[in-house]
Amino acid sequence: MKKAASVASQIFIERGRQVFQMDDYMSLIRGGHNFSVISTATRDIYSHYMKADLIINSDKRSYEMHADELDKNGLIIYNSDEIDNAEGIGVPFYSEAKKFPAKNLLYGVGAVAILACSIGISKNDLNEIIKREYPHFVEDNISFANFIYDYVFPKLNNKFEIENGDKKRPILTGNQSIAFGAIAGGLDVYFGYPMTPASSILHTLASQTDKFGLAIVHPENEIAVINMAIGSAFAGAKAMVGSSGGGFALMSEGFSLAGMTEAPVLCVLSMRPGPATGVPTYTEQGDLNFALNVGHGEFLRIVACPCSVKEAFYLSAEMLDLVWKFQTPGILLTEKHLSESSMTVDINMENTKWAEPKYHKNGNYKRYLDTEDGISPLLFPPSKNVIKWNSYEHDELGITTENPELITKMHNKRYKKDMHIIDFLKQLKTVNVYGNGGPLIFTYGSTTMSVLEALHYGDIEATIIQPIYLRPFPVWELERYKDEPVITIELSKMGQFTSLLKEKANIKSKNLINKYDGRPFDPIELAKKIKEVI
Amino acid sequence: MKKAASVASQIFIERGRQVFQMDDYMSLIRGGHNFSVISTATRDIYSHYMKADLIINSDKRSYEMHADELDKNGLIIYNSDEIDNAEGIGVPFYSEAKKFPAKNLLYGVGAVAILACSIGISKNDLNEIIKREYPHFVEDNISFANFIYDYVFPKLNNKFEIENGDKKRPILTGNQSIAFGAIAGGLDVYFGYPMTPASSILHTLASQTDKFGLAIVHPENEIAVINMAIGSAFAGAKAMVGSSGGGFALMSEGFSLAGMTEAPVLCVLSMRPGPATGVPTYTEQGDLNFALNVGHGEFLRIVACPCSVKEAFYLSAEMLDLVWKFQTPGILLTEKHLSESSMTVDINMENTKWAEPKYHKNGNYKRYLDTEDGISPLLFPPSKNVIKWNSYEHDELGITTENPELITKMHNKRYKKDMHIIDFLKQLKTVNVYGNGGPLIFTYGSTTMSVLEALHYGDIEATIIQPIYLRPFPVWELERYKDEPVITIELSKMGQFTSLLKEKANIKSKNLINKYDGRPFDPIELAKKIKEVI
Amino acid sequence: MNTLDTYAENTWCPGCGNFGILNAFKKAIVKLEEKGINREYIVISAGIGCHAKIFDYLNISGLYSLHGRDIATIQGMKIANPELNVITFSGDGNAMGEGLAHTIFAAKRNFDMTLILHNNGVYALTTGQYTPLSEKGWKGPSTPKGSVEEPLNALAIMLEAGATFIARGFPGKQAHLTDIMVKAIEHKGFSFIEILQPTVAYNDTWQFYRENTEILEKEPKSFDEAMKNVKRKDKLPIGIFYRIKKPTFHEELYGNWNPVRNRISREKRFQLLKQYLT
Amino acid sequence: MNTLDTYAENTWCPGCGNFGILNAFKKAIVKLEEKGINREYIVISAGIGCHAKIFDYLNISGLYSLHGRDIATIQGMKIANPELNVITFSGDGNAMGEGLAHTIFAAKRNFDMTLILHNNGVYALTTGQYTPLSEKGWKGPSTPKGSVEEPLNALAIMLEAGATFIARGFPGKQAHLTDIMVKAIEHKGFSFIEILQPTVAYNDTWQFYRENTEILEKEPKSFDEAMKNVKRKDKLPIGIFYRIKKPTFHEELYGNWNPVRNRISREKRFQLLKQYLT
Ligand SMILES: Cc1ncc(C[n+]2csc(CCOP(=O)(O)OP(=O)(O)O)c2C)c(N)n1
Ligand SMILES: Cc1ncc(C[n+]2csc(CCOP(=O)(O)OP(=O)(O)O)c2C)c(N)n1
Ligand code: SF4
Ligand code: SF4
Ligand SMILES: [Mg+2]
Ligand SMILES: [Mg+2]
Repeated sequence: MKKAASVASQIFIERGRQVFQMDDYMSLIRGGHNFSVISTATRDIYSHYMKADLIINSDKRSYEMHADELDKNGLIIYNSDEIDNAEGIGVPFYSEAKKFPAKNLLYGVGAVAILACSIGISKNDLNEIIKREYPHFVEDNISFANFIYDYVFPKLNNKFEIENGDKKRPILTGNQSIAFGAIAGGLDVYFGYPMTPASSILHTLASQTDKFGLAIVHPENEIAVINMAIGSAFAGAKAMVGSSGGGFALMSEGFSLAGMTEAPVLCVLSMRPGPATGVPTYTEQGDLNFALNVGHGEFLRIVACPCSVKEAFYLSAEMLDLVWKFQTPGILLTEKHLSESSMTVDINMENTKWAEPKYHKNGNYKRYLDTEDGISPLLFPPSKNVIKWNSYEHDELGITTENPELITKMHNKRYKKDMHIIDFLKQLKTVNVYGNGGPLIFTYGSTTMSVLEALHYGDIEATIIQPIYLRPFPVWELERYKDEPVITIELSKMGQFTSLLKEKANIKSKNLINKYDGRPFDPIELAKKIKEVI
Repeated sequence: MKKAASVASQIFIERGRQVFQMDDYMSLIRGGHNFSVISTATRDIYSHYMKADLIINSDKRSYEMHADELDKNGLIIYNSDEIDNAEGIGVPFYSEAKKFPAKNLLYGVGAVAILACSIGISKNDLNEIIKREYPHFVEDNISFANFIYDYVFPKLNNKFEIENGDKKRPILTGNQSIAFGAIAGGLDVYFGYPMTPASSILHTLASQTDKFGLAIVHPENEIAVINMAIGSAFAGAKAMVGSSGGGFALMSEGFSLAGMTEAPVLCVLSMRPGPATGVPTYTEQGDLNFALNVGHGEFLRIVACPCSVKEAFYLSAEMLDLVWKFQTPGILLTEKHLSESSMTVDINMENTKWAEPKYHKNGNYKRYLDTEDGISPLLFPPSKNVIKWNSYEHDELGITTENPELITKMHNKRYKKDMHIIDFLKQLKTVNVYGNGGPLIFTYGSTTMSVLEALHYGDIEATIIQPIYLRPFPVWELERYKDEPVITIELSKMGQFTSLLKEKANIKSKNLINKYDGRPFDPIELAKKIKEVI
Repeated sequence: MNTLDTYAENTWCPGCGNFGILNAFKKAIVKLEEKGINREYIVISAGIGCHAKIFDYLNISGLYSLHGRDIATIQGMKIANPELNVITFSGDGNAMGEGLAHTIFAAKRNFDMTLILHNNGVYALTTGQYTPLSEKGWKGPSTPKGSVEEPLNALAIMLEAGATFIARGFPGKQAHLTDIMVKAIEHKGFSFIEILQPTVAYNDTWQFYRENTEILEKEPKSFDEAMKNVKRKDKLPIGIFYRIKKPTFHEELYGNWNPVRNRISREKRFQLLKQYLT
Repeated sequence: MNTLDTYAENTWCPGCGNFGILNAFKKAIVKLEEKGINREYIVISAGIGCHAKIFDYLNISGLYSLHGRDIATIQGMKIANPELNVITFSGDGNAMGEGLAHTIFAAKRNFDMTLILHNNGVYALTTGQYTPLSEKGWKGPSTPKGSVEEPLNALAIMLEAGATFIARGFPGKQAHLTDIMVKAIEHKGFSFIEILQPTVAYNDTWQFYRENTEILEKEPKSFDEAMKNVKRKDKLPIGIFYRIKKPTFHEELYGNWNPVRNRISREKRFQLLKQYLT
């Protein structure tokens, strides 16, 4: 069904429209209950809508689960070989499909045909689409599609007349956007061990190795992942890793090593419901506190969380730059909802950052030179100079120490960078603000998109404030909201983001709208909830 | 030297006095610079003092490093074979020792002889002590000791006349206290992988297996440690694990598993300076935030931190009880300074908690029964009932689920316990308050002892407030301090405890006294710093 | 007798080799009960992956563990209560990748447990990446140009590490597989069964295994003979390759003791602690 | 030529076998330089333990890693820049305990690196606990009644895992050890040297090794012969047991590419990304 959904999205895209596609699937390989929701508009669209104009099911279970999600002017298509006489339009998917050898593969093609018919795409155009998108069994696919098209034509023809949009845009998943953003920002090597919902960063990058000269490695476990990445950084490579909570937890010790050695390593942490294995293919924002505090001992880190597929692109590059500028580990925090949803995007690559550290120029080299801003210039092997990075407390040359004065000095050296990171961030966009007027809504990550769409849907006037950076927390931007009553919205039982606002910025939530069932907010539902509290 | 120090402590103990012994050693096996400081009093004594009455060095380096730590009425003993004509009393340790075969082992015996002489212990009594404490080469030890005794007698005889104390007390290190406390509280199995400064919990327990019927296992790594402990809890055993920051970081994923499966597992985290390998044999309080937030996903945890060797005993048992009562993982947080310092203690075992969970009585069993307080009764195999613990989100029986209502319900079930934990803690001592009057000083862990001793030494009137529990944070006890100006004292560069107070209890520090050079506070130094700010 | 099934919906692909493993295991349980090993005394664990879903489908007590950690979990259970028979279901990614160290050490210490390895040659549940046992050249999403590593031979590594019971089975040979399972569970010590598990979604090896497996005629008599057999490539022998008696970990650790059954009372502990506390 | 020493104070016990390893290694570096492998191109790592202190004593670039992780660290370096010669110093607790999985996988993927194993049979720096290579019965503080596990045979496991260069040395035989080091570092692929390292503090095996080691007369010619030799117990053979040519990981991964040297420019990246972004 995912394939059919992406073809459907493509159809809208070709008409210049914007698309948001959310894929809901269970943790299994075949069968089970999977579905995709595509929403489209001629404006920026930030969320799928569970209330649908057109629902296509190929089995009974789907019908039963989704029948009540139909909009009042909508149409539901069901498999008349599995259900008789239901509300909606029955189509004999199975009995028609079984005439062909690849019968299981045909449902998707049928769904595409139904969509095409419903938005007034001609049979000719449909056949072109099928040829391009389903190169195997083209003939069979076309005859099946045409049968379905003709079958539903009487009731469906151009039922949902849609306008064309302004231009054709690329569509990306959040993970593709992170991968491409990192490439644009200077990525050299990526280490990853598969874990939903981060795996597709690994997969996307693995498919691009030759083109971009990347080294992409899937090693024995996540501990190898982070430690290899640190080794690569030592040798001068811009390294990134990615995982979800469980795999990231295994990197905790290595993350601390990056803190001590001042290794620039960027970690993508894509959240799914936890704790432990949790609910692998669904979404939640439950790892925030862990990300902010992971690793033993005291060291700096930069944590940022993008709100959209587009922001994910720029932010990956920006974070890569930051971790290299300040030589400290960073976390790009995101969620399944962003990682695996697809959106049309407008990206201007020229606005992307390019990772550029402070290099050692000449003369004797001290890896941990205690400079004014705490940033020691970098040098990479091979070099006549000796370059020593050290996991023990060390002196400026990187030799182990137990000396109390040196311990203090090096703590101070590393910590000094904090001020400079903050100064630097003050020049960047660290908080997004949408709208001006109405109640204040604080949210973060991909939940921001749900809120944006809810405000649009519900025609609600409100100001959304979304911190992009979570550590250092941009208190300088948030100061002004200190005494205002605010609403917070997040996907967390405990309200971790709400606590963060209070603890770091003294912003007190009077209403927390939260959800923790693994599903993102639906804009209609969310609009209702927001209206209840304002 | 550690042996000599413990014999010296024993000498004071036999005279009914109280003792605090701090061992300072480098991360190496032989040689290097190691020393022990013993302080004694006829009252409760909470810290060693770096300013000493009697300093005994056996080499030049020690002399140079410690000569300025002598109290104005004190005496320093040096090795006249290595230094001529220094201040203090020269003793020809080396030239005398080399007459004996075990020459390297004799310096300690010599130090004991010097101490004995200086506090007026007779040569006879000294010889008895040596026979008991140094059973190898007794003859040689005695003749060496007598030589030294006679040598220093003219200048030293009973120079430090000391009173006898009230009674003979046992002396324990913090780690022994944790080990014995856990045994008293019901421990069955312990898993540990060596890591300073937690290793001696493993060693202490390993030496007690037969006596107490314990299973003590040192497996392949810390990941095995935590996961084996969870397996043991499943089978009904009271399990504990221990490590320092790096090893504990490796347990992050397993810690989250304990959260999801609601496995009662107690983890001892003994801090040393970090990040990464840091400074293995020294002390710091830099893992607080990590302990409070370790593990991905949202789940409850209990974190407590003892202030003294004695409190460590009761708290280990209490924490074992709590994790079993509430079926959630717990952390007993401590530091090298507590783990490896020795103190005389008065322990009344009858006051120790005994871990006792809620058991399933009869009828059908549901591992994750959603009860009113969120606590599902426990049952262990073998059993006719099927008992399923699950790392995935699950239903009440423990079968995996992806259903949104069930995900919400189980999040709620687990979280419900929070209220009950808090209610229960409200009946326990969660905050220690010492003194009443004067400025308010907030501190925690073994730093509390440094503060207590500093107040005593400096004759400072102040009230010390020490939260024993750090999660849930006992805000109910701290409410009253909200608008008071307070001083905070901790061994952390970033002031993690100070932030915690502000973030959770709205208590604002006007003065943070911190230190992060790997060494504990010295009471004299600390008294001075406190005086500066009050 | 309770059924061995649960109400959990089975979400394996139709035709998956895991069904055959589940069935053989259920038959093995019945056989074991006939031999006096009651199912109450059997506890299971599982990693994370397609293989691990067997945990939900079996009405037997246990702990559904983390990816790679089931091998540690199960040892913890037995250490706490040695009267339990502990069995874990592990994937090839699970036991030979993420959990490799635990697997090797379990063998090394001759831990009294059974590890059932569902070797399907892929990380199936995460969509088909190469595993430590995949042949070089495997094209999965993390290695689109083909994996560049030679596979490990799981059985050879286990032999070298000290496993005392080594076998290989195939779900296409149900009775044979059931019999191996029964013997592995009966074995006192570390028993390891590699199951050649077809995964129809990624690597449908049913036909290949049907044609290329061969039941061992005789159980090899020595380590070297066993080693030779587990490395055969012309045919894939199935059966028991190696079986020796050696003291097990928990026996060596605490003899006949049982930490939870024989727990020493609070009073007795206090009495014994006096020595240190007064 | 700069000296190979640093100003770090040496804190090994007098008489420790590590001195001999350090000396042999310094000599090996000099020999390698004679052969054209410049020390600038050599980077080292080390675990945590007594063995690892060698990191501070060698004036060579590198990263002092975590306990057990040096084997991963060093691979990361080489992947980033394959023109580096990467060598790690690992303890037996380090490479065969905490880091075992990394060690096995490095061998499996024939990673072009050298692992120098300081096998002293104990966790020395943490005060003498048994390691995966300690003989059964070792009385350390975690096993006061004696460890209950059989040791692994490091070399046998490495052979089985796919290492392409296997050797054993003894610091008492300096020239021999130096020569092995040189050859191991020259070897393209995964080279593993087990060094029988006396630790005078816990297990003074100087005498024992002097009497029981025996220089291999001839390099074994096959895997089986190598395996037989690494398992000998009557005498402990030292020398090179096994050496074969096989493609290395980084070559298989990206051929002659060098990720940091050949980094593709920003402009070129933009141009190539257009395909996805417009
Ligand atoms: C720490 C961690 N890393 C990664 C994952 C993601 N993950 C889940 S199943 C799996 C692969 C399982 O492969 P295998 O053990 O062979 O099982 P199969 O699905 O083939 O039966 C992975 C990598 C995880 N759950 N936890
Ligand atoms: C994750 C982690 N666990 C435990 C330790 C503690 N530790 C330091 S050195 C060491 C043992 C080292 O043994 P080995 O590798 O044999 O080195 P040796 O001291 O014998 O040379 C251990 C367990 C650590 N530093 N990190
Ligand atoms: S993906 Fe493979 S292993 Fe998983 S259920 Fe399907 S056939 Fe079985
Ligand atoms: S303890 Fe052993 S390994 Fe460590 S320095 Fe001393 S002799 Fe060497
Ligand atoms: Mg598999
Ligand atoms: Mg060792």
